Amino acid sequence: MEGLLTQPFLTALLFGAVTAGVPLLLAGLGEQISEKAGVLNIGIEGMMLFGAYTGFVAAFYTGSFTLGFLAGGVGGAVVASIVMLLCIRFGLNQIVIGIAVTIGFEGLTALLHYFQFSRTYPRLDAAPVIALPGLSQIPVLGPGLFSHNAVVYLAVILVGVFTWMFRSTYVGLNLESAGNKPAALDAAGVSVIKTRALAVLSTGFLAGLGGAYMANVGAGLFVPMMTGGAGFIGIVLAMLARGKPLWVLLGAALFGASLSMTTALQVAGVNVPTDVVQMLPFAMVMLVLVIFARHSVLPPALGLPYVRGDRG
Amino acid sequence: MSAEVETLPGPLPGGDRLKEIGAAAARVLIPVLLALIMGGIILLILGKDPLAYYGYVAKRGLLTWGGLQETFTRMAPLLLIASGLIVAFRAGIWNLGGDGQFLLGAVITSAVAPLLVGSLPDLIVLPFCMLLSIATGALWSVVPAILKARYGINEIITSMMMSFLGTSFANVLIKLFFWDPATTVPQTRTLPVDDRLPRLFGSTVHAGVLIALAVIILVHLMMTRTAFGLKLQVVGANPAAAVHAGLNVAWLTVATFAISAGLIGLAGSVEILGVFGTVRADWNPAYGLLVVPLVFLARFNGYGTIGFVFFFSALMIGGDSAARRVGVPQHFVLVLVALLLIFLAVVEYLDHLRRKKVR
Amino acid sequence: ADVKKLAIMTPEDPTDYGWNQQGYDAAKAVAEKFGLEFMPATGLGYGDVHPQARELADDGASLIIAHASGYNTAVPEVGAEKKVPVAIVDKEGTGKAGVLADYTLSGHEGAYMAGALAAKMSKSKTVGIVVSGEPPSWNSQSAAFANGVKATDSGVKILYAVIGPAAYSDAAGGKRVTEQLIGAGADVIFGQGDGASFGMLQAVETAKTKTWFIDVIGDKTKIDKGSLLSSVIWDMVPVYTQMVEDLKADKFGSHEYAISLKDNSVQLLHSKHIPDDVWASLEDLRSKIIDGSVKVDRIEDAQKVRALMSQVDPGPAQ
Amino acid sequence: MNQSTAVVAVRNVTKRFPGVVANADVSLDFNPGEVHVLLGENGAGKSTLIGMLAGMQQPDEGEILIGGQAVKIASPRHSLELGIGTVFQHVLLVPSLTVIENLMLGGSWWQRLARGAALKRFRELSGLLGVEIDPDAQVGRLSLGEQQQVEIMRALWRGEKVLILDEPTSMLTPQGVRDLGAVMKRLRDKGVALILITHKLVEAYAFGDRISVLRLGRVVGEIAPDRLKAMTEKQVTDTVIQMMFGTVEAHARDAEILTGRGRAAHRDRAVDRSGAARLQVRDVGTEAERGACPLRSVSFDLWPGEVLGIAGVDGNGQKHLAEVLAGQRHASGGKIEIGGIDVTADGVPERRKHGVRYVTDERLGEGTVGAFSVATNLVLKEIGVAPFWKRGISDWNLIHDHARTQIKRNDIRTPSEKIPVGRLSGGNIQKVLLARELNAEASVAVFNKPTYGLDLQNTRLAHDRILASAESGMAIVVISTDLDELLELSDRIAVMYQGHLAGIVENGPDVERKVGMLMTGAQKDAA
Ligand SMILES: Nc1ncnc2c1ncn2[C@@H]1O[C@H](COP(=O)(O)OP(=O)(O)OP(=O)(O)O)[C@@H](O)[C@H]1O
Ligand SMILES: Nc1ncnc2c1ncn2[C@@H]1O[C@H](COP(=O)(O)OP(=O)(O)OP(=O)(O)O)[C@@H](O)[C@H]1O
Ligand SMILES: [Mg+2]
Ligand SMILES: [Mg+2]
Repeated sequence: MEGLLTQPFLTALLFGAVTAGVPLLLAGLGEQISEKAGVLNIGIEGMMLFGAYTGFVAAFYTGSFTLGFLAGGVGGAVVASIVMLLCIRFGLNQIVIGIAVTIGFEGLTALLHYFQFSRTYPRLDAAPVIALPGLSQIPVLGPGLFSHNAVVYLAVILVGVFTWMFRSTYVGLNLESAGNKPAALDAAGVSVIKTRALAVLSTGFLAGLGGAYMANVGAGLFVPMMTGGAGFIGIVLAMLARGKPLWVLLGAALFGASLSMTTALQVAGVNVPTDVVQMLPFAMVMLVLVIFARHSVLPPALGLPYVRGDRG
Repeated sequence: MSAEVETLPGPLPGGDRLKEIGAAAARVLIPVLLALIMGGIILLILGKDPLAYYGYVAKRGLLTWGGLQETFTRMAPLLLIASGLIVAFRAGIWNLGGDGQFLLGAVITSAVAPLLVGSLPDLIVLPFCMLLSIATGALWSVVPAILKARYGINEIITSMMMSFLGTSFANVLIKLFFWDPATTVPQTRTLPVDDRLPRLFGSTVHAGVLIALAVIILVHLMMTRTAFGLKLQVVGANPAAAVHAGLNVAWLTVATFAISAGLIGLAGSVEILGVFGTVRADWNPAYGLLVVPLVFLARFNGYGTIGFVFFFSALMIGGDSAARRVGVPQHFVLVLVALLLIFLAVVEYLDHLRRKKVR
Repeated sequence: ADVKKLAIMTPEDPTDYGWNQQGYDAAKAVAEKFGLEFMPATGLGYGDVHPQARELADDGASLIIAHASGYNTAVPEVGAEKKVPVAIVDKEGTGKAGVLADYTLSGHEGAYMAGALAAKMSKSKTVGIVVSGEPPSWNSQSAAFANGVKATDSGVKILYAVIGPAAYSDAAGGKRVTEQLIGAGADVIFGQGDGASFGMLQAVETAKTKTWFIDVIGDKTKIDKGSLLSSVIWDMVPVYTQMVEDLKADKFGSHEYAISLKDNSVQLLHSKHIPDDVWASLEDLRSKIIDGSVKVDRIEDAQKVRALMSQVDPGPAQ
Repeated sequence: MNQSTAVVAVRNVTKRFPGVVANADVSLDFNPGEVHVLLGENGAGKSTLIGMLAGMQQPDEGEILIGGQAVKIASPRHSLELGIGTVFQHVLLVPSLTVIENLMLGGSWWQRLARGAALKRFRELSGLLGVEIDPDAQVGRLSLGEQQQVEIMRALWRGEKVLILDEPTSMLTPQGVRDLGAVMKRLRDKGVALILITHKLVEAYAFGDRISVLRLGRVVGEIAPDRLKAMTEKQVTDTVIQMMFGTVEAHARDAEILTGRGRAAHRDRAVDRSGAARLQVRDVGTEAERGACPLRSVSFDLWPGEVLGIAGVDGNGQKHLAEVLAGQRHASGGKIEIGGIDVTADGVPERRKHGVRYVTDERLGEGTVGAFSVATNLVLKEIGVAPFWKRGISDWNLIHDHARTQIKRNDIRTPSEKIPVGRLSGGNIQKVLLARELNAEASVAVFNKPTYGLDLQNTRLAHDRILASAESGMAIVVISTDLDELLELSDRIAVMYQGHLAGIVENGPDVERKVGMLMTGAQKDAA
């Protein structure tokens, strides 16, 4: 079967892994910000889905991918603003609202799709690609890894930016404090509510962008429930990453790669049920957790609303 | 992360029973009204008649005997999952792996029950299968439980991972081991209707509903009136205090996980023994996603949960029917459910503020 | 028996240019033809449909068409309970006079023709099959397609990929896997996959080299942008018509229903992209299949389908 | 009152919480160049008052004047902008950040982290306060005393006009207290208005220019600077006690505690060490998590009726000692015997059966479950045990009866036994702990900082309970950073240094010098 492992195919595999991994990366990075700030953002699936919808609608009607991605981010942020208002501002239960948001936007986008697109199924053209000079010339790796839509590079750059931001900026300190000891942040004169609100909005934007990427680049169209649990994988990635953006990247790469692996194995004629292949990344992560059983540190204030001066 | 809901042991201060009941009723009715209004607006935008829709929902979900039976039937798995979640959440353990536990429980029952019914009486087969599924669910929680108890690895991650794994594994089991040779579609053998859980008083409601009610009440009593329950709550509310008080936190964690996952496994079993009789590959009703918020809204109180589960079952049954009759896609029910959850949360929060003031 | 109301239950909304829409449209047409009240229950999902089936029965359905393999246990139970005739799919050999009939449909004959078409149209001598799951009816088409390809040109490579075990609405997955197969050299894609198939179509449309898409069950011509080569179209009108007639004649449940090339309930979509000479040879193949001189195997088991694909000789490396 | 000089003033401020009026019609002035000491029993409303100045709470009635203008202090940020720096009663630092990061917290997000400048300021303040802390150490790994020092640094960080210190000395060593005093004086001389809350009159007298006393939320008395200067310490003590308790005849020991002259009350009764020791500790060690100080080969004997004080700078293994004695922490080596029975392998429940009791210093962290009722917390260590549980079934009526009895007996101030314990004031939470630990048959009791944060009366109550327990034949270990307290209570005093018992000395003349030497790490023979 080696005959199949041609350059174009390997390239397509790499390319596919990146395309599949980027939404997870964006969702994971977004969720990480919320979690750092002490917000368990379970509604991220809903944010992705709505971002996918708004992103697609904008790209389809304006013909501009840039506007599409922007609209996707904004769509995600709109959903996030519900979470922000109810959970951060009013301190409602984050799990209830998060799940409600996910269920609600699953339903809403499906409804919208039904009335808008279900008879025409509009599809976008191929998304514009930026080939990185030099790097994209490398055989296989070049076109597989370095010839992608700008969002991909943005996502990877964000990993670096966030790493720097978490470690050496006030934003990083504020986020860390909001999740670890919000009262201390408040006492230092920084609004916990604002910090968390911004974190949640950023999460929404990133998740929405991930959704829009999925719709506009990943699929080229919108169909109901198309995120298929990517948001929940994002939550897991963020938690596993223990606050390190680089680990989100690695996790997203693992999941993206294993999806590509599925195709590779099949095309190579390896006869295993797809269910088994699908279990691989999860099994691998579990195995790693069991072997390197390290204390996982979630921010102590995760999921708890902050009320100034509250003694319970 | 810890429970933000009040899990205060001991009776709530402040007394008047009637007033409390009134407040409780308002806590449900006001959000329902608000959600219906919002949903109605959406329906109007879609060009449908909200009154007709809601009329059908009420008629099918609550007001006709046929629909009411369906509502009761739907409650069984939801109540059992809720029981499992209450145990875990009150103990501060975020078992979010319910779907995997549920499916594996269902698959084991559907694999074993049809094989045994021929040779053993139903009175033995059915309880045996339930026990088997409880054990299966519990077994699937062992890894997260030990990782949490021994190494402090956050159980949200591990239980979600195990859930993803469990859903796939359930399919693998069906496709590789339990595939009914008589079907081309991958599904287990079917337990004949006559061998399923007995139906109550000639209705279509099966006895599993009674089991579920009994279980959730028992769980509630266990959590509120026994030493074991209080120990779990101490662990949940302040693990350091639990260590200080000499509680065996590791053991309690494993026990909690096992009970929780076991009950969710039982939910899978009862759903098969009562309703489906078989499990198809790739079937995943994802009940966990709905039950989790309900349990929170009820503040982990078993009785409150029964109320919410009843209400949401009625909404699901009635909503599906109404959507068909009015001609909106079924997805509208999801929107309605979400609106309800949000408004319930808002009103419950306002009530929480009120109570706090009173105290 | 008296037939007044015709009910159909579908898991998705009937707007998919595929399984759900074909079933819905056919049932509606048949209801109109016989002057029956049409009772559609669509978008029911894959969960517990006992409640909906009972409701349809209570509302007086004369026949419930349970149009999803996932409904073939639950709905017959309700049918027995409520004494309403039920038609199911994917459970052959379970018919019961007056009560239950199976209409497992397979377009394998059509898929075999599609395979022939693909082999003739492929310039790269590589064709791909992408599916978003492995239900028996798709399996039989995947296998027949592969056999059709091989029989036509044994030098053509066949690539087979499943997006995921139940990735029916995974449009992004559909596109990704399709692109990967195109990357591996395929220039004709035979795609089966509900919502995911639109992702496949998009991948084909945006491929750098000219690539064709062959669809199944429905007719996407209306939304074609120039890449829809053909489709294995399933027409359920004859089947449902027969059901109603059988019911009236009290023969329902005495036999099973099928679709075939013979009565045009299975046909290959004649798109404008198919050259005339190719179409002529396909017409020829069609009559051979009908008269039995070309035999098309019906292989439904996923393992066997995959085994069949891996036996395909990939030919020399590029 | 002279409105013109006050930088900050409160006027007729009232603040209510469910069931309590925390501040009732309070009016006070805080002048520049003055250390204004607030005194008052636990729950008197001191922290509430300063919480409003710090922007953490809003008054229900009344107003706050800044420079004579009525201002609504809407947030902590606003308070900081007004030039008010606050050290809160409970440590408000982010444990996962380093010292320097905590100190930098509060900058605008668009600014770059100015680490260099921060380090410079850090060194300045370290010098000023006489503190030696690694700026890159994670705060969660510091001892409580060190954390308190970081808090003080943070309050001084911006060079405020008003500095509020809510019980800043509770975790400091005597030297640390003296250093802080010097800093306060210096700031006062520079014109800063200081507000100091303390339960120790020594501190009030030594550092304060003006004293105000709160009781049940009201200002019940004030000693103005001129008057204060003219008074002797004895007179101040008497006056304050009269204000606090509304009686002239104060308890003799109140004065001793207030003035920190407790040693006078040291029991002269000799302990009978002829019989068998109640508690035998032999070469006990522990393993520590990173950053904590483990125990290394600790040995001592304790006889019935004896009180052993453990002195030492916080973070030298005292906590491990307490926990290993209570059975809460596993001993990695050595042997512990109670009444001749080896209990080394026993956990908390078994030790409790042997009569071991432990009052932790983390009353909210681990001592209680804040969200649970007072009643539940009173039986927290007896869950499942008769009579409150019969065959595992809870008897809530009995539990609540029991709670009401305990609340009465221990003078726990709470509206009801059903109130979440977390809502009580610190002193009252401490009373819940004491009530729980000392209610049943006990033979060995370990107290870790038993009076930390307690007011005078509560401190006396706690001391009385400890001494009474000793009187009744219990063997008692008291861990405290407050040497005066140890001098009052102990028969012998041991000093912990880096996980060792540096030495044990008899309480008596010259004991302070010996303990002081041991605390600096001098060898055993120094005693
Ligand atoms: N977690 C708990 N800790 C301590 N006591 C509890 C706890 N939960 C309940 N109780 C006690 O049990 C009694 C009943 O509690 P439960 O929550 O079952 O009340 P309920 O729902 O009002 O019951 P019912 O409606 O049957 O009267 C309470 O009055 C209280 O005394
Ligand atoms: N956020 C709050 N919620 C409810 N009650 C509160 C709250 N803050 C303070 N209280 C109550 O207000 C009263 C005054 O408390 P405060 O903390 O001001 O006392 P304090 O004088 O500082 O006592 P201590 O010396 O023990 O620190 C107490 O009865 C306390 O229980
Ligand atoms: Mg205070
Ligand atoms: Mg205090």
